[in-house]
Amino acid sequence: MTITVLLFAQAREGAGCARQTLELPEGSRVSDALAALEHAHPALVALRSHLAVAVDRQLTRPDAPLTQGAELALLPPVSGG
Amino acid sequence: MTITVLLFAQAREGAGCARQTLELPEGSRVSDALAALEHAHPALVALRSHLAVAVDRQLTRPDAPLTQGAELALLPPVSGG
Amino acid sequence: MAELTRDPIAVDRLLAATARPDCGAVALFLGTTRDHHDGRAVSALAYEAYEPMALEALAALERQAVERFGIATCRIVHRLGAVPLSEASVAVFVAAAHRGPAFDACRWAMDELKRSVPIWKKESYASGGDGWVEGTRLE
Amino acid sequence: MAELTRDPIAVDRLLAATARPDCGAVALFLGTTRDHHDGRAVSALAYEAYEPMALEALAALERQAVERFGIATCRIVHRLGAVPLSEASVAVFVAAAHRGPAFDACRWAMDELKRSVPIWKKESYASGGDGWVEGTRLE
Repeated sequence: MTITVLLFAQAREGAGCARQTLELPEGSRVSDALAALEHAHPALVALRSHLAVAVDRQLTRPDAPLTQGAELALLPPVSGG
Repeated sequence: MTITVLLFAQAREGAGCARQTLELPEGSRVSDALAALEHAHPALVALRSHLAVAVDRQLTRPDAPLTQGAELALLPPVSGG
Repeated sequence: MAELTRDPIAVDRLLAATARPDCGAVALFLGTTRDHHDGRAVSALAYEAYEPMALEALAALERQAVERFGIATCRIVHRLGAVPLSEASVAVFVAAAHRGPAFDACRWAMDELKRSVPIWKKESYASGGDGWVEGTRLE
Repeated sequence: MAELTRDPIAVDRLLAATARPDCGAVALFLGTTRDHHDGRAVSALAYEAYEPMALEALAALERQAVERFGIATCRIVHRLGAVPLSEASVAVFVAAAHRGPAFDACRWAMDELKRSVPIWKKESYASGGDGWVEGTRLE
């Protein structure tokens, strides 16, 4: 399946990109996507414990399943206001 | 001595005037001025227990002495805001 | 600088004057004239003040707010005369480094204003007649 | 209606839109960009957001503020992109019948915004360099 990954703030800068597509085997979970992203962008490893993850704009746990066309967002600690 | 009296809100409406001068004997106190005003404007009697009084813009007690040229203000309960 | 005005309160100008580059928080409270009070429809409101004493009292509140809450600035403006419905009769502007003290100071100043400043509000009722709003005795 | 904007926040227009004839209180909070943070001189600030999710989160805060505090309206606007010093990066407008709930709701919405909305702030320092402001993990 193909998913879209959105990266923000430190995650965007660490990976050097704001948006990318990712090909994953059927049955992949959020944690599989994160592992693939860390493999492609080692700078993300240091951020991992700080990131929240959203799938289709909903905060999600690492063991949540992914589906074709999902939008996965890597969300560093927020600092709006 | 001559003092100036300022009347506000219900006191102004009850007395039918916003400002008047009052002649008082030397040695008069705030309470004497209030008695003279109530005599001239009986509608003020009903307000008496609700009024605060200021002399020269400072809140004052009834037994405070008055001096020539003082500005005495009758202040009903306040409702700004 | 405390202010009494017979014109609409110039919120935008006062907000701009309140903001400071060393402050991260601005709290503003506007008291606006309501179309009802104690179950009666209100058609108009008017305020009167013992102006010099009210100005001194507002300026004292501004100073006390700064001292009590460690804020940068507090500015209070009260309108006098007729105030059309929905328009602001009073505005309290506070600038501070952080939002907690800004909110606390703004609220405190409004609470104090209602009981310590010689200003009076008169309501005119849609059904006819008018009346002074029940207030608080100055102490 | 929650809003994200790259233009200066139109406080006057939004205040006018917030005021209602059945409400006696408007509370407004503005978060303004500061020229220092943790002892360092800041020369510029910029915000980015996961825009659709941030808009949904702000709209949820507006709804929750109305339900929790019984206020009439809550409206939140956050600025994105570069924000010059002293300008507002965020504004929370609340209208209510009375001032207590207006202050409470405004403060609550700002507290929640800082920890539940995917927006990020980057500071540029007068001494050179820049950095993301330490934030709160979304939960």
